[in-house]
Amino acid sequence: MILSLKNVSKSFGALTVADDVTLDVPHGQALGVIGPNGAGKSTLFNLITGNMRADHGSIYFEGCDVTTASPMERCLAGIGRSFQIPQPFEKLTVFENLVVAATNGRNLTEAAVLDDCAEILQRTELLGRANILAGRLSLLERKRLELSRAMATQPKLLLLDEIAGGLTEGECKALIQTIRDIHLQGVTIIWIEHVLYALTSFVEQLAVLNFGKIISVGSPEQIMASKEVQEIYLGIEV
Amino acid sequence: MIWVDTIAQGILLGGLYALFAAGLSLVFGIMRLVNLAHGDLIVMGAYLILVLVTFLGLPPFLAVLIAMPIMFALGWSLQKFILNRTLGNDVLPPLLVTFGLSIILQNVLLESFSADSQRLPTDVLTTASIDVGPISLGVMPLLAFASAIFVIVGLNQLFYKTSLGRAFRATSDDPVTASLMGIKPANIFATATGIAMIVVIIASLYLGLRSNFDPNIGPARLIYAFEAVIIGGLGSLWGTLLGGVIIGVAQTVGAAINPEWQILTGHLAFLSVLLFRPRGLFPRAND
Amino acid sequence: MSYKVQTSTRTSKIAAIFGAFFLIFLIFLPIFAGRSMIQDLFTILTMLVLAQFWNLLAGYGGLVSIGQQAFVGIGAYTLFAVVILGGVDPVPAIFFAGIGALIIAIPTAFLAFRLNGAYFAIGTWVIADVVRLLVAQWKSLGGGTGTSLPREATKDIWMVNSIEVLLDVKSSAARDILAYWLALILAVTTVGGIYWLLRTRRGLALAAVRDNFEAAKSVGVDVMRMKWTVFLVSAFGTGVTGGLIYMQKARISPDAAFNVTDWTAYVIFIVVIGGIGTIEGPIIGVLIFYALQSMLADFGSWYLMTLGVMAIVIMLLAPRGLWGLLSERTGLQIFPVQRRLVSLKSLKR
Amino acid sequence: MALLQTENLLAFYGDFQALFGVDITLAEAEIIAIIGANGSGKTTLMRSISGLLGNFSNMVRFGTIPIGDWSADKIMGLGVAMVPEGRKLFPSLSVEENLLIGTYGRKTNGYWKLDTVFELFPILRERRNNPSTTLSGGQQQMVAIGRALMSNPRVLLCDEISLGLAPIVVKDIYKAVPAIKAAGASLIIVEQDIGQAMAVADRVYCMMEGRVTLSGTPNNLSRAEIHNAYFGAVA
Repeated sequence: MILSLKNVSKSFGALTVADDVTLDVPHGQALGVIGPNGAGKSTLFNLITGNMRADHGSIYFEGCDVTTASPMERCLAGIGRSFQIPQPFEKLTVFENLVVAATNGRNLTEAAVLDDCAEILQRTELLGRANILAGRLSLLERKRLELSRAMATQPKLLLLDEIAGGLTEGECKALIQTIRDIHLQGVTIIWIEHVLYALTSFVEQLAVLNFGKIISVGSPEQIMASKEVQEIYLGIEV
Repeated sequence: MIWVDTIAQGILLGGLYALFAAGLSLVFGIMRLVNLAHGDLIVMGAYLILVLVTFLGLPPFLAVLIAMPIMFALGWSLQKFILNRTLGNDVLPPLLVTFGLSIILQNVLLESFSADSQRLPTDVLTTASIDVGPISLGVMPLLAFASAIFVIVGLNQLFYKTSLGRAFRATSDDPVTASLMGIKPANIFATATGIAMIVVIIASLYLGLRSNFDPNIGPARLIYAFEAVIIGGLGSLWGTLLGGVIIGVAQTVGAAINPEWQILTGHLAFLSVLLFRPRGLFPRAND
Repeated sequence: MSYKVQTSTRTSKIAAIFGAFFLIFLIFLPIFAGRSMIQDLFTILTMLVLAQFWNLLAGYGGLVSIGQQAFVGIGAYTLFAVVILGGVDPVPAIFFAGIGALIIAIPTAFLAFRLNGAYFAIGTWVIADVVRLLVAQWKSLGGGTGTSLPREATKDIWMVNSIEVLLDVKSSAARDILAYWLALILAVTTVGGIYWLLRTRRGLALAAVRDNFEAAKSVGVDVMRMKWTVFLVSAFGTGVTGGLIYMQKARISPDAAFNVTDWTAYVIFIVVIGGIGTIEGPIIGVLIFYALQSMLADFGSWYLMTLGVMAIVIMLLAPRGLWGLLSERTGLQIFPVQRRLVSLKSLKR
Repeated sequence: MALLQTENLLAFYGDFQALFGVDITLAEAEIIAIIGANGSGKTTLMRSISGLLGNFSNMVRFGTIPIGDWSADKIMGLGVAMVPEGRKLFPSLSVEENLLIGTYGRKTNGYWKLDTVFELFPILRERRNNPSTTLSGGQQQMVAIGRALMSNPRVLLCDEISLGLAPIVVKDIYKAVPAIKAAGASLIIVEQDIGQAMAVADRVYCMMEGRVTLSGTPNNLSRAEIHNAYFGAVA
């Protein structure tokens, strides 16, 4: 088990955003997470990455307790993440964005990470834009940069937060292909997404989240067919 | 017995420092902006009162009433046309602009009033003192302390009981949503700085009556105000009064031991509070 | 297909050549330059070094301190203590000045890092004031009124009489020339050192933290270590400079050595007007500072007023300073830092 | 003459285009619903109408007045009130103060006052002096709606009222919509909960990737059409 959450909960005043969440993710799995807006999906990510500290419960990564570890320590342990709204280093070039992640995330010199960064850029089709300031990238390129930068830290677990949001169908299909390559290299992936067709064509397991609770977990076919998901997700009286 | 007297003087001095700090705390509470020229504005206020006193022949306590609208207008336009442009998440612009402002103010005052120290004319009232049991308390320091209480009660009433106060707090929480309520954040910030300048002119009055002043003493006043605000906890006015009293007492006790140690002991009191309660004694809940 | 990283540009190569020639010219300058020129150049070089270290702290590290005068003062007083009490020759004592500043920097950082933004700035100012007041109590170094370097210490400073012989000048002129050369060495090592730091992975991480604090943490950048390194390095450098400045002056007092205007206000204006967050900025800034000083020297406070107004106007209209404006329009880079990925294949063609 | 309309409305975040020429109209005493997946431009549309996002002046019109480039506080003064996505109550204000601040830019003596808002949402009367942060999600949503009503707006913009709320709570809140309409406001409701939106709206617009892909009255739009317009490609 690469990641396991045990009875994790978090609340702000009267608003509970994570309610007794227990989740186990085996090595190499591709898990999708869906749920309506405000269901607590991003909160779940922030609890795993350490940007938010759980009120109770504990989080284990590769068997060791990271509940109170800082975002930096969790990154060094092997948890990579992309932000829902891309957060590039705007005044650095695309290549430099990756070098920062690789040299700090893997604690290596610049020379040692040079080829790896170039190779990642090639895989995410950003090689031609390597020397452009990240601030001048389009939305799709910014999302590709989020992905590449997370990959540059060579994570064992990659968290994707609505990375397909706002993309056209064609752009989405190309991005899914890149994520599939990453997954084939043995990287465990947890992907929050609204664009359902992007998820269902890729993930092996799907978890449904609402009001900060995991409502159900299962194969994409089971979940999409279940009455419950139809009702709360699409709101259409089924 | 002299210890009781020293501590009493220290408490009253704390009232003056709270007056220095109240304007700083108000503006920081609303805009997260610290004006490094705050001390120099206090000194400028003292010179403004001096000008009104000498040229219009008014007593200081009347001159300050005339100076208030002038200072409000000055503060309002300073915020609207200069400081509003520096607001944003980069901490550099407001710091560097107000630092430049502090240097400009000091030198404008130097050019216009020369470097020799001045003092507002005191009369029998301002130099009198009352005997309370074994100790005698100056009327002026007592008035300063009372004014500090009055200003803090007044600001709290404004803040928590009026529609303008609601607008201040709403804009401080979330300027974007505040504009959906019909609030113009730029004008709210300008009004806040204007009100802070009115508190500043009250502080200038007591500064000018209590001791000599010259164009270069602004920065020291800023530091005392800053220490009072930090000890008290950001944005809490009553905390600022307590912070001022702690600095005032530390300074007077230090001076009683060795005159050279007055400022030093004030700083050491500040640093020790900083060491144990980094967010001050009354940190605001959502700060 | 393997790759190479390129950083230097055509302009930076040309600039490097010019820089080398100019440096050689500066080294031999004392042979023909007058004593007042040497003293002015000494001021320019020392202010440049202070500006570079403040820029490293605020421009690159995002730590706006108004307390660097503490390290100038502590550096100077450590030098005087080591020379007067320890009998060490003033020149090697300059290194101890840096050590003294470093020792004070540790508790200062420990306290000041509890505050952030504007409160960090004023916190450093308070701590500098505390250090000044403590030093003023140090009776053996002249307490509040200050003291001077003793005759026998300044008589045979290392290398001074060989300069006297070499350039046949009086010993006081020889001391100025020695101070000038030391300042030149200090300036070159500082600019070179900061430029080297910016080209290491630490420098890149520093730029990343300044650009997006949250994102930097999420890719493993150790932000606290960055802050500490930058703070201690600038404290050491500022201390060494303080030692050198007061070795040349040979006279010291707490109010002078810990003066906010001379060692912090001027330095901030130099960096802001020149261009914060660049190495070229402070260089341009110190030249403007010197030009203004010579033009307005006898107008006293008008000089400071002009600096204040210029700083505000530039901060509001061109936050990246004069160099920022210039390099934006022309793309000129004397100290390029940007790493460009170049594939070896395209290089061979 | 429409009460409020957008004409070929474009919107950009830096160099990223969010809206590609959107035309919607709102008539007097009408409720329109705007549905669409996350990132389809619904909230950008609301931010453009409310003035949080600046546009060219004639891209948004209130009656005959072009307000595309007006600031949010001026538009609010005209009588266009917004219930922002995520409620956005002011933490340092109590429930009652949050309601009162709603009248800051537009003083009226219309139907909606403190008492009438408390009648609409009785739970708020007893919680009036509590800080708004101590309320549940549903109660906070009621305060956000009440706050917008306090200025007696002619147009009420509701952005994702169902966000993070249980279905029964959403139904409870939507029960208030007829009373709001009866008091003279026209509504634009942006909603993810399609069923709820269709139940109250006179007309529906469906958006995808910054364009209106479908519009009509709820009963003549089939579920399949909405499903396609909502998701684009079939799963």
